[in-house]
Amino acid sequence: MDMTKWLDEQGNLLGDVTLPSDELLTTMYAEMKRGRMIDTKMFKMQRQGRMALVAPVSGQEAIQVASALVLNKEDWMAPSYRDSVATMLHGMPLENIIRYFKGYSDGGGAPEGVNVLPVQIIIAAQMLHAVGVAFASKIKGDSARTITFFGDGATSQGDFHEALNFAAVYKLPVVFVCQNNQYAISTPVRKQMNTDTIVERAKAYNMAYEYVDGNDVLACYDVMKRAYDKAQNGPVFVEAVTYRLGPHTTSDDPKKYREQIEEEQWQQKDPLVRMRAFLTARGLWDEAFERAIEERASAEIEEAVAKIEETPPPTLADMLEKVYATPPTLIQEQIDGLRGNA
Amino acid sequence: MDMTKWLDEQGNLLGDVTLPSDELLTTMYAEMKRGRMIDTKMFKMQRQGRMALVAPVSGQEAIQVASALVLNKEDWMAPSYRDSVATMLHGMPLENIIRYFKGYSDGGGAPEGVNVLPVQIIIAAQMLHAVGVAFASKIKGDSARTITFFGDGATSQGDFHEALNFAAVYKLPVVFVCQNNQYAISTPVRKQMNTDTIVERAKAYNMAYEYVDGNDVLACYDVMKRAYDKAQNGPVFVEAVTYRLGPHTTSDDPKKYREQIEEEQWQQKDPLVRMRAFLTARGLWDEAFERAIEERASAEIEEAVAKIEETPPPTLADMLEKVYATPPTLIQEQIDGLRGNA
Amino acid sequence: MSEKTIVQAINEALFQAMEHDDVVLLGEDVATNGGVFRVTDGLKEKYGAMRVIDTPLAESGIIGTAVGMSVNGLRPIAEIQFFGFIYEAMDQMVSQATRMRYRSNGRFHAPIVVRSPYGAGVNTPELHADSIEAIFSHSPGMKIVMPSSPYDAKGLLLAAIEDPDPVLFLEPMSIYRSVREEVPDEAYTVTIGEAKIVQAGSDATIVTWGPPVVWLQQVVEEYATNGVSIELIDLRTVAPLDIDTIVASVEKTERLCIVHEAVKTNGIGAEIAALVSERAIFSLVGPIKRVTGFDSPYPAGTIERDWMPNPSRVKTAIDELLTYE
Amino acid sequence: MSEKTIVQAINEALFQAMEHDDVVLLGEDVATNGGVFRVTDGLKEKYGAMRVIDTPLAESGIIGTAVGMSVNGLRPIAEIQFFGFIYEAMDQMVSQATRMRYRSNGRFHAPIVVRSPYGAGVNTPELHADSIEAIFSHSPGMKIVMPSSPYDAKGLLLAAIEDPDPVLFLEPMSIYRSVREEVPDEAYTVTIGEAKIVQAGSDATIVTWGPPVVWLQQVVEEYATNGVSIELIDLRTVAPLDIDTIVASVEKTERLCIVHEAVKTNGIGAEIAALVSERAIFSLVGPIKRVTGFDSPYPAGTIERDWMPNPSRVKTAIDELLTYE
Ligand SMILES: Cc1ncc(C[n+]2csc(CCOP(=O)(O)OP(=O)(O)O)c2C)c(N)n1
Ligand SMILES: Cc1ncc(C[n+]2csc(CCOP(=O)(O)OP(=O)(O)O)c2C)c(N)n1
Ligand SMILES: [Mg+2]
Ligand SMILES: [Mg+2]
Repeated sequence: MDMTKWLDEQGNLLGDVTLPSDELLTTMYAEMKRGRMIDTKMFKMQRQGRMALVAPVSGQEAIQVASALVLNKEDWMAPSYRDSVATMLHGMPLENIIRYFKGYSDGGGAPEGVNVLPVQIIIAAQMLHAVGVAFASKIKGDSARTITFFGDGATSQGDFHEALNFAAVYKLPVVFVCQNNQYAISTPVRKQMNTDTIVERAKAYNMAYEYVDGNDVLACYDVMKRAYDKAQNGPVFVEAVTYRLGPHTTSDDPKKYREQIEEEQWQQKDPLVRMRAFLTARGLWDEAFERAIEERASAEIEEAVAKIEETPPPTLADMLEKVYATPPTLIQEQIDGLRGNA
Repeated sequence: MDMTKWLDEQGNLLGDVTLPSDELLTTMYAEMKRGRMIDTKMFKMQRQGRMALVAPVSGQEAIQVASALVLNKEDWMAPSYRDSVATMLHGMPLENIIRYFKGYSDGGGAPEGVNVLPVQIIIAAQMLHAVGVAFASKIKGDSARTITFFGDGATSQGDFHEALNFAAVYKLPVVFVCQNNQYAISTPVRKQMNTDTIVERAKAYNMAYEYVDGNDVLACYDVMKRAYDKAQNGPVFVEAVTYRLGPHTTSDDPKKYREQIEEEQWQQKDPLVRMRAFLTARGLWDEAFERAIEERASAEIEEAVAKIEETPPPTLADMLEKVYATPPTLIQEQIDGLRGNA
Repeated sequence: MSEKTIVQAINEALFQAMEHDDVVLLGEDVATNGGVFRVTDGLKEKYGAMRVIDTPLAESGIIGTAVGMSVNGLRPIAEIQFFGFIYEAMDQMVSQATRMRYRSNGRFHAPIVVRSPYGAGVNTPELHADSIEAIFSHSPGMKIVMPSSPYDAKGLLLAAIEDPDPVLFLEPMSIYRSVREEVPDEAYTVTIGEAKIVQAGSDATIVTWGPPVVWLQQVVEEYATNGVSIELIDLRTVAPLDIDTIVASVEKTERLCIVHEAVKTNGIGAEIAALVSERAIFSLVGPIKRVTGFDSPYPAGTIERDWMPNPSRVKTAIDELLTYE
Repeated sequence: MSEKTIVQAINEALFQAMEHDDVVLLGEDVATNGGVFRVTDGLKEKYGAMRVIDTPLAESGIIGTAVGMSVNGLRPIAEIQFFGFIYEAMDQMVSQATRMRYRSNGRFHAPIVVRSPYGAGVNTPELHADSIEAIFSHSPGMKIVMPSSPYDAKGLLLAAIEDPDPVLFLEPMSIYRSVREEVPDEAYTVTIGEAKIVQAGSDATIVTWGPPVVWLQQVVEEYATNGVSIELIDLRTVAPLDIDTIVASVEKTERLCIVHEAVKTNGIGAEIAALVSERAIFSLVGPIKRVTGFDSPYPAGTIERDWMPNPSRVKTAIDELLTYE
């Protein structure tokens, strides 16, 4: 299987390609860096007891940034729990992400106009929602496309199969982005499936597909643009080969199942390092640029955290009010009890 | 996709092949004919109000007979509701089949030594049981193989995907036999999936596969023998292209969704007619042979029906005793109530 | 106004609902075939294959797709061919549809209707007749509607389609065609969540829903002939429960018998009994009776009539209740 | 004999069970990783990858495979990583494992054990903490075991593995490591289906299971200091219910409070209340109280403590019960 690659591990361009604008190139890097910083910060906050549980994105920024950059505002995103870099770039406020991982019950609510579904915990369930959202677009005749993210492990679930089949049968405008980060918690891809690549699966539905170096943001952008365009006429499957540099979540210890040497090899392929080398060679990166991104991201994080610390989490009564449009009698009694007006 | 075929629609041999023994050839025909007669009889009994609901096999006898003939006694079969020709040939008594479709709660119990799982109503659920049975064989180190039957519609279920993936990952001794009879109730294959053949699916798991004319019993036997042998080392997927000549069940009216011309075209491909022509040409069939099969089958059916009419169905109390190994207190109370010794 | 069966009433409701462009229908064999019970007959011909959709054979796919459609502005009506097959879609029902509203902090919701024929008595193979509504009543976020008459079926279905929350709409297949009554030809709604007092009475209360409503009317009449006045309540909606109507009745009659076609243990009868024993125990003069299915899977056709609640079991329970003062 | 946590007790039980060649273990991350809670740690190293099996990420696949294995003579122990993920395997649990015996007229049965950590209070993301045992109690054919102590956990797990019926074995993750007690080092069993009277009493009965057993002991002690004698029953098995122990207690104490971490509506508390109101209503001097979760999905971490039953809500209920004579 040929993998789409634009950069080698040193950040050198492979072959003859038409590059995006310098602005877009630096945006790609800046967004990856911003994602990395937010991720690192949330991880630290969790260790300090200020977050409930965090699923780190570090290492997977390239495909997420590229995916979000090809979308238009009206397009839809159906994420898993490890896609905050993508969802933020599509408009989900950082504040929501942090609130979600702090265990606040309101973190999942995208603002009006931001078409991001709430964080999905159940592996592959969001893929069917993406199918439904895309189906609605097709029925309504609007031109929005839907993108959904999932991991290598998700490919084993029944919902994965049903989603791909429905999308193929109805030729829906949906892009399935599989972030193959080599592991489902401790389970390596070779125990998850009997094939060398995941795109093999797409062929079984007669679906267009792309196979890309998920740590090469230029290749990811190229592939995602193509996938986005093709998706107008039917589903596209993208396998982005990447690696999660950190643990599965803040509760996980990868030493139980990964060799250190493997982790080091993948650190060499860090999408940020590679893109920075490329930009540097083209004169698009310097220390000042890096500082500027860092300062912006730090400020952004501090602002979000400050805002959150001012806004208490919803109470149980608040949450009970969100189960139905109008709480039925027995629930209203429970709400009244909590609000002290029973 | 090349389809394995031995006979043309007139029953002429295609190409140069080594034929099974005359005895086996006539057995194949005799078993198909027996299956057809039983099917027809059960259908009539349902129309007379003597059966609850029947799922006719007519048209699909070739692949079922071939599948059963390649098995050894210790091999396992995990059927759906439309596989009685195969299960009978593997040892399930005709009496059980009739009892099942009469709505008796004991029809599903194969005798000791007959490794046939009970009729499965939930589409594709039996495929996972087949995987588990085969996994147990592998763990125990015995050489039994497991065969499971399912339809074209079943390929859309999550369980189908999970079963194929598990079998491929663990290289289990299981043969997946898909009887592609063109419809899932009213839904034609082209609305069920976006591919021309179902074997495309097998490739997605890097699984061995066969694609066969399911109305050609010689080709089916050839393919099933090969599949059986290969299954020693890992799963094999077989797509048998066939057609159900009758309705989905006795409650269904195919006129709502099938053209008469299509039905007539498939009647031309009837596996019995074709095999009879082949045998006739080789001097292996005559009217006397046909009468003998018919008489044997009629006698067999009458005997089974008579026996059933002598043996009343299990009572509710009998059934309640079969839910747990030993009924818990609250169920025992219900049993006692029914037995009048409360 | 004209006489209609439940199947006809539902079919008519679907025709009327689909006049709204955002209503779509999906499921196995619902389009070309018009459904295995012909409940959706004619809809594809009128509204086209883009809005009346035959799906691949995958229940999780059906419900998950419906959830996604609803998030993007449609009002999908999904059919599960027989209720026993809902287990395949369990996560999409219970962890997805029900939770979209709170999970997205109110930004999205999933106003889907899941229609399914259910229930006992038509000699089907296993898993075609199970009454498993209680499983969903333990999963807040969904409403569960179970009409027992053509009038209610039409009005409640139209209400379900308008409802902003996911609604599980269960159609009693044993009386699909056997019950007929006058049903308005135009669209109307019946309020979800309100029980109906089918027969007012003062000596005992029977709470039930679905097909037993039909035969219990005869039981109640028999008692009336003998001077015993039984109140018969058809819940119509089993989640949320109309507990006020139940409690008011028990306060009046002092005797409660619950009748349902589901397995006894942890059926909705259990919750009703628990609520009454929490809220109105001092009104009761005797035990709370449940006349229900047995504690086994729904059985094969030859014994289903013994498994189901029936007039004689109900009378035994009522007669006992009447002995208490 | 030595002090063990619940995790240690279960791990030890698994080591001992696997001495039998027919016992195999399968699930997501159970082998190399030893389980996300390390409950299966060391087993793969000792018994090998053919008997301690990391599976692909597919719960229906796991349970369906286990059912098939059990039919072919093995005794599989399947892990569902967190109980909220069981919905994916709903059909295999409820329509397959539970029905293998009667469906095959006794020829086959499915002696699987499905282990899963469940329950409230450790600040997990959603669907990691739901207590949905009641869904399975409505589906006859399965036993449901929910130990609250290391001793019971080990003995009940070994009993579950020996049991000829499918057993759902739910492990209380909030007290996985916080409760310790002396546990025999050798193998032993605790009988499935028998409740345990943790504290005998005469003024009121509390029926509960799982983690509340731990903190309710303090509540009961407090009452004892004030001269009120509360009987505390740990069900340990919630299906089948040990109704005789409950009824005997209520006949003695005349007051019943049920405490559970599941959603209130149609929780197992409902069935207990219904059974008592059917069998022992004349013994009661007051309403049957249920102190439970609220009628919503299990909530996010910041509000889970308000959602769960707690000592203060239990005391309010008991205090009210004590006012009735
Ligand atoms: C249905 C379901 N089963 C199991 C889990 C527990 N779980 C959470 S993440 C995970 C691994 C997912 O792997 P993959 O799909 O590769 O995504 P990644 O975490 O690597 O991004 C598992 C098993 C779950 N959340 N949902
Ligand atoms: C999970 C589930 N969903 C739906 C059904 C209803 N149903 C019974 S048979 C059938 C069609 C099956 O088609 P296919 O797999 O092609 O097998 P065939 O009947 O053609 O042999 C359907 C939808 C069912 N039994 N189980
Ligand atoms: Mg992964
Ligand atoms: Mg078919």
